[in-house]
Amino acid sequence: MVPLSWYIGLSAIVFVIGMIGFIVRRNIIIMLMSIELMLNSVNISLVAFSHYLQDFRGQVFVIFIITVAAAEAAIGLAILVALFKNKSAVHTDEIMEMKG
Amino acid sequence: MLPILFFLYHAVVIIALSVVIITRRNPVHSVLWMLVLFFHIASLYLFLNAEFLAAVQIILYAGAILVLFLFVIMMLNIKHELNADICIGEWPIGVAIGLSVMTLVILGIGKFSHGPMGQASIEAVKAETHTKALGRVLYMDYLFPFEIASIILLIAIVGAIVLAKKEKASGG
Amino acid sequence: MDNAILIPILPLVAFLINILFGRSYIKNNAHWVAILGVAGSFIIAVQTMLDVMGGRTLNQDVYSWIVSGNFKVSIGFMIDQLTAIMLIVVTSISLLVHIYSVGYMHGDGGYYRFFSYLSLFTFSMLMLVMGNNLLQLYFGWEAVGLCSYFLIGFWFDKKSASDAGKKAFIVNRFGDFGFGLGVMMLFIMLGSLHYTEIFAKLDTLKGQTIAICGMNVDLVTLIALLLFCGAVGKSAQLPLHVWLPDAMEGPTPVSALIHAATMVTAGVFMVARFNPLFSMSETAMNVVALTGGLTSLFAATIALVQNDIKRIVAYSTVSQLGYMFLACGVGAYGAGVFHLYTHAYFKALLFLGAGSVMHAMSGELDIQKMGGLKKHMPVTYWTFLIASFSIAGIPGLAGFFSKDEILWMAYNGGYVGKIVWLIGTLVAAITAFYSFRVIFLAFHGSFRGTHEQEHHLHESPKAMTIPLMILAVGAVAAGWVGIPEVLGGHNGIGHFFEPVLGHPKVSGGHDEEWMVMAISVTGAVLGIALAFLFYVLNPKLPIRMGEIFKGYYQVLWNKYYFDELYDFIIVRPAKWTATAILIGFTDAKIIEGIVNGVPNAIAGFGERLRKLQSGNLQHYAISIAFGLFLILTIAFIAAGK
Amino acid sequence: MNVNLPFPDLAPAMPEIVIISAATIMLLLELFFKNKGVLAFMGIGIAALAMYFVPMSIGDTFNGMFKSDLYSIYFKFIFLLNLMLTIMISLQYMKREKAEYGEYYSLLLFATAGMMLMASAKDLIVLYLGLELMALSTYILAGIKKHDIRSNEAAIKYLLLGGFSSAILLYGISLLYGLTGTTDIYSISVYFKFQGSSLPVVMAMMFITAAFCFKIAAAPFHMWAPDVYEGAPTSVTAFMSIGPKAAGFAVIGRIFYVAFQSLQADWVPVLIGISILTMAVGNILAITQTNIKRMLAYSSIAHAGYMLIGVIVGTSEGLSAMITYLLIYTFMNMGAFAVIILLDRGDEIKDYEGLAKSQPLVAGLMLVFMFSLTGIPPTAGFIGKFNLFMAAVQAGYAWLVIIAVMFSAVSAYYYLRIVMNMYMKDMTEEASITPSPTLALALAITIMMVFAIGIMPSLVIG
Repeated sequence: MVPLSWYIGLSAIVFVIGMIGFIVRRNIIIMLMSIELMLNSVNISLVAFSHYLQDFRGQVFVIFIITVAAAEAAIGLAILVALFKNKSAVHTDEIMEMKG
Repeated sequence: MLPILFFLYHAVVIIALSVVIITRRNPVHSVLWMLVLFFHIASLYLFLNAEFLAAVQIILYAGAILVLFLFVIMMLNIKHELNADICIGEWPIGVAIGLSVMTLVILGIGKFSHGPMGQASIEAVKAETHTKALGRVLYMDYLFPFEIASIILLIAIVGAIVLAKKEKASGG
Repeated sequence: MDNAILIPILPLVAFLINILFGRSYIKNNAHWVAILGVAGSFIIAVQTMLDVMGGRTLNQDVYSWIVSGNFKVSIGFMIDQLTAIMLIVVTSISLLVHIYSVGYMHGDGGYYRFFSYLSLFTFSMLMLVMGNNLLQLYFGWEAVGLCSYFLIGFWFDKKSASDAGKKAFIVNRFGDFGFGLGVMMLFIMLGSLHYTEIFAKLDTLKGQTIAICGMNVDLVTLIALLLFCGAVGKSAQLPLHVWLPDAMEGPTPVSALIHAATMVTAGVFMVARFNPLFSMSETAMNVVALTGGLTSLFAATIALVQNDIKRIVAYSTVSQLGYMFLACGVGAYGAGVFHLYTHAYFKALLFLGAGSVMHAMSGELDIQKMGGLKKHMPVTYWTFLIASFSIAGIPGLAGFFSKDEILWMAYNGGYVGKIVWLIGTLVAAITAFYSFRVIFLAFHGSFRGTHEQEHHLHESPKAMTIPLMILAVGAVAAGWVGIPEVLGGHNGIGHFFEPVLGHPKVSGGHDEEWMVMAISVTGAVLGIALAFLFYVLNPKLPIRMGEIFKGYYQVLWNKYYFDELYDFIIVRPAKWTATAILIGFTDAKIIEGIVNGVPNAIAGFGERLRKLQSGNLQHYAISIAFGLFLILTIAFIAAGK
Repeated sequence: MNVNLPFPDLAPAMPEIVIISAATIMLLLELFFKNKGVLAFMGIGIAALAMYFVPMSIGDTFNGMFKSDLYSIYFKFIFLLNLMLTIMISLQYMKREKAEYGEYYSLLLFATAGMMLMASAKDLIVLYLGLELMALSTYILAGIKKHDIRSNEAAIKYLLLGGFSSAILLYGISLLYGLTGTTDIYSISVYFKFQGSSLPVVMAMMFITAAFCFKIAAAPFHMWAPDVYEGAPTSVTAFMSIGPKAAGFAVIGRIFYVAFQSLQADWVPVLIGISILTMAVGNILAITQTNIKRMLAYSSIAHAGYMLIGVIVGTSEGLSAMITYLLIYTFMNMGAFAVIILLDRGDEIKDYEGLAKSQPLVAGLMLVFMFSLTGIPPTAGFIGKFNLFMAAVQAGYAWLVIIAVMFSAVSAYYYLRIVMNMYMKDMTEEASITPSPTLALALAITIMMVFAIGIMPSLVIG
């Protein structure tokens, strides 16, 4: 039997990788993908908990997270398309109109 | 022993793929690597007795979300991307903070002890099949969140239409 | 009584209407709004007075704003005999001054502004006298001060006016500081701000002492004196009297309303309201009596030699206020408030009369340049004369009854009482003298001003003379409510006040009362006769006298050098210190550093922080991640302990 | 298999049901109405209807995932008020900005429904979904002026950082689930009462704290707020500066007072630090701003700092003071934004120079709102602060109050600067306004409430 903490560790590492990706990559699409990565790490730990706790809540939660992730990606990409129409920019340091 | 090896393989691949995804210069490559990652995650779900979720992972994530990403990437100018910096100038700070958080998290979860066990033992689920058991929980106990989720999807549609549709000449 | 709440509200409404719509819509009709408001208040005040005379009083919280434990900020009204008389004084004088101002301020650029300030002042003053708790009194106190500051500096483009406004403001700070401390101490010691609760708990203060600089000070005395500090500032008593004469820079109706009849008497009102507290401390009472006595003498002597008609009246006000404190100090609060009430009419009349003279003389104030105005402005003359008789204490007029009551009470009041009685009698004579000096110099003899001025001389318009005539009636008749028993009356007002202000013990018999009365009347008549001798029969005499008593004349002329003294001990050192430090440290830029440094440092720090807000959303993400790291660290450390 | 589905009791969730079904119907109706104003009025009506249902909606339902109690009712009232006022100030504005989409009003309704779900959520899953319902709608709203690059920028920044913060939240929730085996807030509370604190628990708590501090724009998670507030359409900014913040506070109150109640010793120091930092950053940076929307963004950050004090003090007085403050903040902030919308000029602070001369009434309104935001009596802002600080003093946090009062004094500098610009400076050009009946109504309501609460605090206290 694989210990539960291994899953948590895996999830933590993937989460942080996603976080680093979000922080350092300039490309907005990659940033969105990094968010997906973070959400997936959460899903891994939720499914693992669900399995080890013998409780369905975690898995139900995962379904909802996937739903929301899809919605968020759709809206994010829609905004990106709108932005791209006005100014062909996909990098964070190209959209710095407002600051200070 | 076998389960441990199985897990270790997946863990190593998932971590490696994650790193690969966030380091690719070409977003298309990132998306493709992500596809591979999702297959591995789905297989991990199978290993955790979550068959239905494994299916959803493939169908929804790999089938829908990633395709959406690909569509958008195709609309954008890839050539320009290939010559640009991939990271912000302050990336070492970002990595350092990320690793610090990771250290703290690992420190924190070191003392992890999970909560009380629930009703859905593996045997009970097996007797009923996973999909059916999950479906019952979802549609009976979690009907309310399910409805909210449907509204969220509706909003996603509305948002995508409002933001991305072409304007009529009148501008209305 | 049930409508009493409307008394302050009507002027407030008038104020709001004028200030909001005055500039664009109402303009030169602003007086209608203001007059209607205050007239309504007056009518209700009269009704309230009748109710109070019928024995009804009122003490209730209308509205609690903030309640937090013991601390309660509420608006409440307390209407008893003392309040009722104040309401009559404030609303009637205010109404007359409003009407008078229609003529006086005619054509002024700030017409609507003037009337809105007047309404606001009336509102604040009414809140002050009607309050049932100290906090409301305190707010009213500061609010009337603020209005007075605005109105003194009403012609703010005139430097002397704005300077006078500033002076009034700063001098009052000294008094109000003490007053504020007193209020705070009362709250800390007794845990309440409501009059009735304070008075009910006063006994617990008895005998308590507090250590200040190693000395044990009686708590009651300390609180009483701190409160009295506020009264000294507001009512222009020694040594904080210096602002009142300068305040005459404001429009004359303002002087009549604020600086003669109402605001400056707030101090007397407050002392009378707190009579249970003051009566508990012998020392405090003596301080009040002596301050009042000395101020009255001191101001009266200054008034002897001044030439500015408004300043003379102003010093006379200071002197009469001293009289009122003198009365309070000997325990005769009723007599003090009685004098407050009669004084309001004849003094307002004097001011408005002076204003009428100024109006005719195109703003000239020097009585040496007037003369013979009698035939040009008969109404002003006759009313002014009545007021002067009244203030001089000629029997039958208002001033006589109240002044006599005070002197008689002082005579009965132990050895401090005897001293202040002597002072008071002397002041009565001096008052008669300087009042008639004005009459003779300004209205009799021949005109000494320029030809243009003489040509321009005219009686003031109806809007101004009618209030004068009404006030003249008051200056004559106001005292008839308090005719002493010895003269066949029954001292109605004294009995009226008894439930609130008590009645001091009278040990002397009727013979002595006759004697006191006779002495003061003789003094007054002598004063008038002397003035007649000096300024009508033998006009050279004053100059000769001035030469003989040159030194003393100089002292008086320079108002005992009070302004110079303050200039020397307060203003100059303050300026000197400031300059010295400024010059001394300009090189080191220390002062500049402190003065500009704090805001600049904050702004500079802000500018640096702004750089972090770079506009790049990834920097924000870094901030979030860093924040997460930070709170995790803090929480882990806290949990590890 | 025969599954017997019991029909849930709908009464407690009636306001949400009304809002969501109306929003959906409005999406359809949008096709038939050329004049979008109809939808706006419908929205106001729906909000009023929902407000009518709010007081009678007490109870638990949906398997105990939804809990409507007095606490959530107060918040729902604020959300609905916010919705109504926002629609009122939007009508003219969206037309002027050529962004008059019918979906706009539906999205406002959806976002409000999300907030209401957050306030009522008894289960972390419902909480998360409510939060996303709110967040996704606001992302779209922020970017609804899609031809304006600043609006796009605001939306993308908000979305990316919002997504990032939800991921952090989810990680915290997943840990919490693993630790307690449940997602029910009240069961979690019971569990912790017996198990006490441990490092993983603290960690989960901090992840959740970080995510909600993002939503209420508390430092150092605040940095999105100024940019998003500046770039978003002004009416949406007004909506965002109150709604999501209030919702965030609703959840913070619920989670910290119920789920983590026995762990106070762990979260109080962190929240104190965040509160002080937030007040400092908000107030200091507001001083340096030149754009009024941006200044109000920082001011809103600073106000979040004050409100956090209400959570920190740990008493029911503190919590109710925080709710009262939010309500007052709704009025004064909405009023200030209504004035900004009313004026045709730009959003720069120097555009307000000499406003008192050309538009005395508008300047007077702005003056009152600025006084209220500063906390000068007799406006509502004073009552809010007084109430909040009094609760803190009574709970023994006098030192924190002193800091807050100091920063509050700093805040006078930038609020009164607007007043000074309006009254003391000469105007550069005549200011023009575009009044509309609904905008006037919103201004009337806000100004009236600012004074009414200021003069009669008993309306909201107790």
